[in-house]
Amino acid sequence: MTDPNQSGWKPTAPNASAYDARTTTGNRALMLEEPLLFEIGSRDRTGVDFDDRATGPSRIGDLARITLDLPGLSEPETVRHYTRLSRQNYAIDLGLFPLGSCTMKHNPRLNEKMARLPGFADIHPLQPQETVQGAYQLIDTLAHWLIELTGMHSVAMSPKAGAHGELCGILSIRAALEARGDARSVVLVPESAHGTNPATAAFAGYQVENIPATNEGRVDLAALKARLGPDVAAVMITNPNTCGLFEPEMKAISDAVHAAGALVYCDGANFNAIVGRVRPGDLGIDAMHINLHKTFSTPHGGGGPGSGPVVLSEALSPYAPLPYVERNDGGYRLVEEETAHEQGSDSFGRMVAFHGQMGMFTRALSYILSHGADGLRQVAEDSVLNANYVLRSLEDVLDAPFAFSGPCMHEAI
Amino acid sequence: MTDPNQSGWKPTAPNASAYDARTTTGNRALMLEEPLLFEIGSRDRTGVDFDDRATGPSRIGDLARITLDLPGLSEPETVRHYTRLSRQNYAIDLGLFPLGSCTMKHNPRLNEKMARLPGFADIHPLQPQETVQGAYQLIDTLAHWLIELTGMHSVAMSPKAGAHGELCGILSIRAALEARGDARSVVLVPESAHGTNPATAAFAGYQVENIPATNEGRVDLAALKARLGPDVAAVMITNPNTCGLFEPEMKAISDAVHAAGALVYCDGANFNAIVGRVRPGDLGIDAMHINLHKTFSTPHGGGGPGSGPVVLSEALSPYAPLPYVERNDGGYRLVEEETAHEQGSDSFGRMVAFHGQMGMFTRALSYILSHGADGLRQVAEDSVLNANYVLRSLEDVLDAPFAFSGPCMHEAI
Amino acid sequence: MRYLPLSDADRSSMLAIIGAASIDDLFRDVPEEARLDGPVHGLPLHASELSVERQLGAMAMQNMVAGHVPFFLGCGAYRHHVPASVDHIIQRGEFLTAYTPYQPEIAQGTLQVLFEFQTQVARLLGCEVANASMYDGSTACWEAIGMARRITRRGKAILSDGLHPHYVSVAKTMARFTGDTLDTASPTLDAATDADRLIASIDQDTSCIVVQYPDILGRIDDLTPIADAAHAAGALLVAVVTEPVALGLIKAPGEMGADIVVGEGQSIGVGLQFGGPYVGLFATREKYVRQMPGRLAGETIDAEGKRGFVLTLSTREQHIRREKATSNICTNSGLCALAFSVHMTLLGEKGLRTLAQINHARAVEVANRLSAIPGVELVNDAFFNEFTLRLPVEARPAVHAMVEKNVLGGVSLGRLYPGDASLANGLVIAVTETVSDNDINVLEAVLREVAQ
Amino acid sequence: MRYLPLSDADRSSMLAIIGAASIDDLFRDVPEEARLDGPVHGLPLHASELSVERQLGAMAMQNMVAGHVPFFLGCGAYRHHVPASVDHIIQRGEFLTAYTPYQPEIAQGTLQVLFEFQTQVARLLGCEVANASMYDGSTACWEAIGMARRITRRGKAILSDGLHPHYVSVAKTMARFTGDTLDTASPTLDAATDADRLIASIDQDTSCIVVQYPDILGRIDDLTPIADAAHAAGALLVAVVTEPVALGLIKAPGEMGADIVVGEGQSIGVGLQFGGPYVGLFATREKYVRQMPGRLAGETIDAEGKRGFVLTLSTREQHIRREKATSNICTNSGLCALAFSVHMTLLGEKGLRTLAQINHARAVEVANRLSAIPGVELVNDAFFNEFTLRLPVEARPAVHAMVEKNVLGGVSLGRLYPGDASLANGLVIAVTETVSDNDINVLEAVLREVAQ
Ligand SMILES: Cc1ncc(COP(=O)(O)O)c(C=O)c1O
Ligand SMILES: Cc1ncc(COP(=O)(O)O)c(C=O)c1O
Repeated sequence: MTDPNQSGWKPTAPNASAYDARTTTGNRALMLEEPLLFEIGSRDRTGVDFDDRATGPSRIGDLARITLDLPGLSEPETVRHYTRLSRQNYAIDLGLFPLGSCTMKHNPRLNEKMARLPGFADIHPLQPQETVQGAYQLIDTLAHWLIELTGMHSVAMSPKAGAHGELCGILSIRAALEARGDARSVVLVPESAHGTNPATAAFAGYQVENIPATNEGRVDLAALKARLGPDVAAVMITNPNTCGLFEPEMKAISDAVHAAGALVYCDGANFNAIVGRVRPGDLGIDAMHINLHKTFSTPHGGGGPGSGPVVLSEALSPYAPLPYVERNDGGYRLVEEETAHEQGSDSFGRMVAFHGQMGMFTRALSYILSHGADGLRQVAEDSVLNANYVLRSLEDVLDAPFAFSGPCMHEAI
Repeated sequence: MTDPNQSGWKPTAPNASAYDARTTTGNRALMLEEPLLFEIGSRDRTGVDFDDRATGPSRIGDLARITLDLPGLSEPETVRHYTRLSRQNYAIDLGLFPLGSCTMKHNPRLNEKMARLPGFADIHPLQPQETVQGAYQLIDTLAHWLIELTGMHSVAMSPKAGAHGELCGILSIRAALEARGDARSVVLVPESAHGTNPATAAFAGYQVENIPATNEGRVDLAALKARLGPDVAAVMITNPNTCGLFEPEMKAISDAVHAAGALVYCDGANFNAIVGRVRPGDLGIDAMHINLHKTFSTPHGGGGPGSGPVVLSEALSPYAPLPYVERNDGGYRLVEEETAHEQGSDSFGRMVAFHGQMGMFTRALSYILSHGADGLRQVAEDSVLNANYVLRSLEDVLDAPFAFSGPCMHEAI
Repeated sequence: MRYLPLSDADRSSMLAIIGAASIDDLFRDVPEEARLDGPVHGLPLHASELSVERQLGAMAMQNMVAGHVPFFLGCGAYRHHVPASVDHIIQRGEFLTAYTPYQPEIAQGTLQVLFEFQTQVARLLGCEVANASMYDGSTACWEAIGMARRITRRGKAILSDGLHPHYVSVAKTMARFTGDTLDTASPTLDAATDADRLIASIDQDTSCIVVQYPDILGRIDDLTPIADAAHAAGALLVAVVTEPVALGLIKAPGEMGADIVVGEGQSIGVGLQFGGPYVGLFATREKYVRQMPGRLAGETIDAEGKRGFVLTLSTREQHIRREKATSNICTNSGLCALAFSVHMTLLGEKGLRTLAQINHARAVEVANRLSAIPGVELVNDAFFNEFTLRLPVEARPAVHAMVEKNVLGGVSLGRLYPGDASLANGLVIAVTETVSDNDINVLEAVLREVAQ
Repeated sequence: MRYLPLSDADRSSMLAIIGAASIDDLFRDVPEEARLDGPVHGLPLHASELSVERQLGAMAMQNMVAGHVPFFLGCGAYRHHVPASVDHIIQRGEFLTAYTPYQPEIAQGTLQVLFEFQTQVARLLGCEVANASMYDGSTACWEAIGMARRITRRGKAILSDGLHPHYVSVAKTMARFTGDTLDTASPTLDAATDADRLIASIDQDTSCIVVQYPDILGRIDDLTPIADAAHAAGALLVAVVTEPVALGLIKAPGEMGADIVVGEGQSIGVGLQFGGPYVGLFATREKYVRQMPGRLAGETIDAEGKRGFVLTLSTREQHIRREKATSNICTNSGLCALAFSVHMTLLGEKGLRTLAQINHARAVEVANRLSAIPGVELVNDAFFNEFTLRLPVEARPAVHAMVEKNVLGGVSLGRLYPGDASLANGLVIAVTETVSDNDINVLEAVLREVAQ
């Protein structure tokens, strides 16, 4: 894919090779070790100046702080400390990340630029609604495209990451079941699921049981059907799954789950492989979180911040968390505890202060608009193509247990 | 100077050392080699999208370009290529630069932020003057402080780097001599001077002759006096000099040069060591360039862009290059060829299109205001202190030829 | 499609190598009816950077930018000046685009940063150990309540009426599903906190007392009596700090006996960002570390005997313990923790103290000037950089009236506690170092008008 | 003093080690009368970032930002959209804060970038070799004239009347001191360039013909006849390109026989910046490389046999040859060259061609619409993205009148050639991809008004 330019290339410095200072160009001198901040900083050093300002009488009573002991560095030392530390990381900007269940993708700098527009970066979450109409519009616009891309009925924007989105989905499910007076106690989770799935279900007060998998790395539909019953609240499925395979019987799974009075949660961490090509809403799914930091190119940042909006089916939509943005004739407004009821919401409540990860919404929308309908579809296609290409290329060399199970979607084992 | 924090430091993870996965933390995997763009790019790949737009009939006659052959990369590939390349550089942000005659100093990010304000970065040099009053104000303000800091009469802002500033100074000198009908043919330059000094003098049509140095690494005043005569147009002196020493007899040198009808050019590349403590104007200097990329913290950028404003004595001021900014009651205006004469300018002409390195002016002013009068003085003091400290520390180890000549100013040999 | 390296030629040759006739072939596991055959409905085709900038720029223009007007909002998010070098560092690709540091060999940068961050947080909050961050203050607060339950094996938490109402809401949501009992109340416009009520409510079922410091009205009070009372009853004290800059001036909760101290770190390094991403701070006593949620970076020795850093005590976490984990949190707020840490390094103790002093001095000045307006009363006795006024009129319409005059003049308690008439005249005003003299003059003039 | 790492304690202990009683001691070589004993007159004390931002922000606010209004200025500086990743890359500390690459072991990044830049420039301009950059187009133009003198050992340069008047001024300034003779003229508002005059002027003293392409009025013309005539007389053709984007659509000067091609690279990657820093492009034939000014990066092999890059042919340069150097240039435009190279890499041939096509199509559309305004005539026959109109009124006041309506509607020839009545009605309009449909509508409406 990166063939040398066929037209040939020629150095512009004709006599360059005649140069005879034969030094070593290897960058050995550039391998840096860095001491701890606490070894180089000191309490009386600082990298921030303030304009002198007389201090008046204090109003803190007898609460004055005595010890603090935070080391400081001057600005140049600080920049150096962190620049040197950064060089001990590997990252997407340095090369490929052929990684496990996380989609690690290019983080466009346009996104960073957009998120830093003062109109997004420098507004307060409690500003009067008339002063943040553009922010609501951004959230509503992103929400609209997430709904369109997934074919679902609504989306809860406030969850702060994937696991938080799972919690949102499972709490919606429990609220819906409670609303119909149906107390169920078990959530089924495949053994291969990401650790957040069982942890979430347990947090929401459910017992967690395994869903058996077939030899091909897929959900064993027959075994699942056998297990379903009045005690099962929900089934959590990862699709495309953690083995990189699409569950071909997804619709049948959903139908079976629904027939048993339970609901379907889909872990959408791998949505990247099907975005624009497949709509989870067409597969009978009731709730699915979308990791904006995976599928929609917001940066992973060495472990966050993420953002995990959850798309919901019509059945779950009334229970979505507060607050949410609603468009009306005059503009946009935020639905909070105060007005939720008038709006027909049976929300299970608030998951977080304020509105969720605005900074990530901006980046994700920037990415969606950049790619457009054609680009997003191409993303899925290229990701599946790359994964299958790597799989086939490695087949002879390595043992690929699921290689004959079907095309892989975004990753391969 | 970087003693460990005396108050002691304690890891927050108490059982950390019990962790037993003993991998190597060295960042060997982070040493990257990078192929040439021409080896990885191709003509049909691009990292820029355009919105589709129908093209109409062309107005280029028969000049259509056939071959072009420029390799392109997608955006992620581009970011990676340059990120990986960058890691093969050493830089101020990674550590000290104990370098020769160039002052390499911290480049504050505040400067970068200021230079990117749309009001500075996104204005055109030929915009009508009423639409760029703030830009002229910035230039005028920086000019004001450069004049104050040097104690000179005026400053020419347009030179693009130090060497260009030298040219500006020498051309001012030649213009002044010509104006008094005094054709002189020689410029004296010390052997230790930076290569740009003789090159500049030669470019301006002068013969270059050496000024002899004493054993202590300073100008030999007696020898200089002996050489001065009606053929000498100017003397170019670096002060503090390239050996890191201040010329204690600078005033005597200037007086001797002036007495012989010649003018004094000072290479101000090392001004950092005396800024805020010594004013070159008090030493009889007629022209001196200031490397904003050395003394005033604008980034070196791997070799530019620089900026080389030249401060001028009263004798040389009328010959300063065009254009320049002038403050008047109603605001600021640009003096160009059109109005130069009314303004009493005998300018030797224009050195460059437009107004010089605006982007560097913004950064330099940001730096000057940040440091303020107290900070700039401290810069000089700390730089001299550091240099002498290093000199004394190395004395026992190395041979320091000029160690007994006097305190060094900013660097040591 | 600037983000995609493959050309059509690449795609064809790859298909050939895979042995697939078309891309559709690779999607054959997807049932026909779930395959989209056209582009997503209504979404335009790919767009240039310029076009995206125009579309998003138009939205951004609809918002009133805090930095463009006199601005006095707080209540859990504070506008502080963040040095330019912070934003530079967090944009370095090696930090921005790094993965979670599961592979320590290629993540020493992130790991050392987290290690340093933890120590900074622990010292700031006055605790022994801190984790590598939570989503934000509100979720950290809930996690602290859950942790207190695990430690005490008791299910009742008593929440101070000074706790941010959003934090209370989050806790209520979660408690509904976990079965915890929460004892909550609305604040009163009074200089005294509800410390007495809290202490009186402690019983043998109480897992913890949760207090905010400074609280939602900006009040500050010694936490020692509450801590002593809680400890005497076998309960814990959880303290919530939404304005960490305060701890440059006033005692840390950990110093006053709090067992778990959580906070919203946004004030330092992160910026307003309309509410997120922020960074949750979480610190506690060393003896409770195994009940702590979230990631923890620790020091170790590598194969060559060199110091290195790893994620440690992972048996608390979901990726090892699955349903038995202390929390389901995975991705946290890494990059915001970096921003916090860089800003805190720049400040150091000296800078943080000065910053806190300036905030306080400005706030005292503003409180004095505004409470001199006829009919306007200062509720607080003690405060840091935020205080509550009782207006002679309802505060919510007053805030909107100030917007008409291009002033963002505080948060009305009517917004936070809708329907509570006793709070309707309350206006919470935060004053930071970013407030200029002119801003204060304008606010005073405008408030004088709307308070009539 | 956030930029200074030393504390007062550090300073005292260092003084002690040096054996100096005070800092003043270290300045003892400075004569008393030249020592400032107080702070610099009038300069305030050190200031916070916030304060600096306010002061500079207030100045920035006084300017009319190109991106905020319909904008049509060109004449040597063009407003193109620069991808966000360009600015990100040039801000990486390893590029931004690197020194001149004199030590190749620690500067391979910069050196490889320059090497790639040179090849990109050479290909773009249609030449064999390019250098590592000059200050800008105007100084590169003068250096080309000097180089032609050195190559031909002749002292007369014939400058086209289509050469940017600032470039002519710079050349005149320099020629005054070097003794070169310049044959110059002012343009006429005519579709035809002065090719015939240039060819007719060539004589045995002519070192070079200097033409701009596209020229100051936006005209483009085949350079081959001029090149042929120059070569026949032993002279060189120097071509100046101020809008390199044009070369994505129209033939390169090097392809038409130009011997030295210089240019202003600002259009690609650099931005407007009120005139600087910009980046001078300089390319020529391989046989003339030893007369070329400036730095040159070349490929070599290191001690381990690995490919590496170094500054080469330094014997042309001042730091080796001193007064015999080809130029006194030292610091050039490294970081702008990087920006140019990154943007050019992102574009590639495909992107550059599309960009050029869009520029041209937009410009043709605007030319058609404006020349339909009664009394307004299009001067150009052929053009790329810039053309000249003859207005029925003087253009200079018309431009100011447009400013009143918040439109930056072009550069008047009255500004560039003050006092030349035959040019007073000329208005030069540049149209790039950044111009929106609405911008065009507004310009048309406003020009219709002011052209009455
Ligand atoms: C399959 C899967 N599910 C859930 C998650 C949890 O998402 P987050 O880390 O954003 O909470 C992840 C990512 O770590 C994942 O890969
Ligand atoms: C002493 C001295 N003079 C002059 C210069 C030339 O300055 P510039 O490189 O900005 O042209 C330099 C720097 O290279 C220098 O160190």
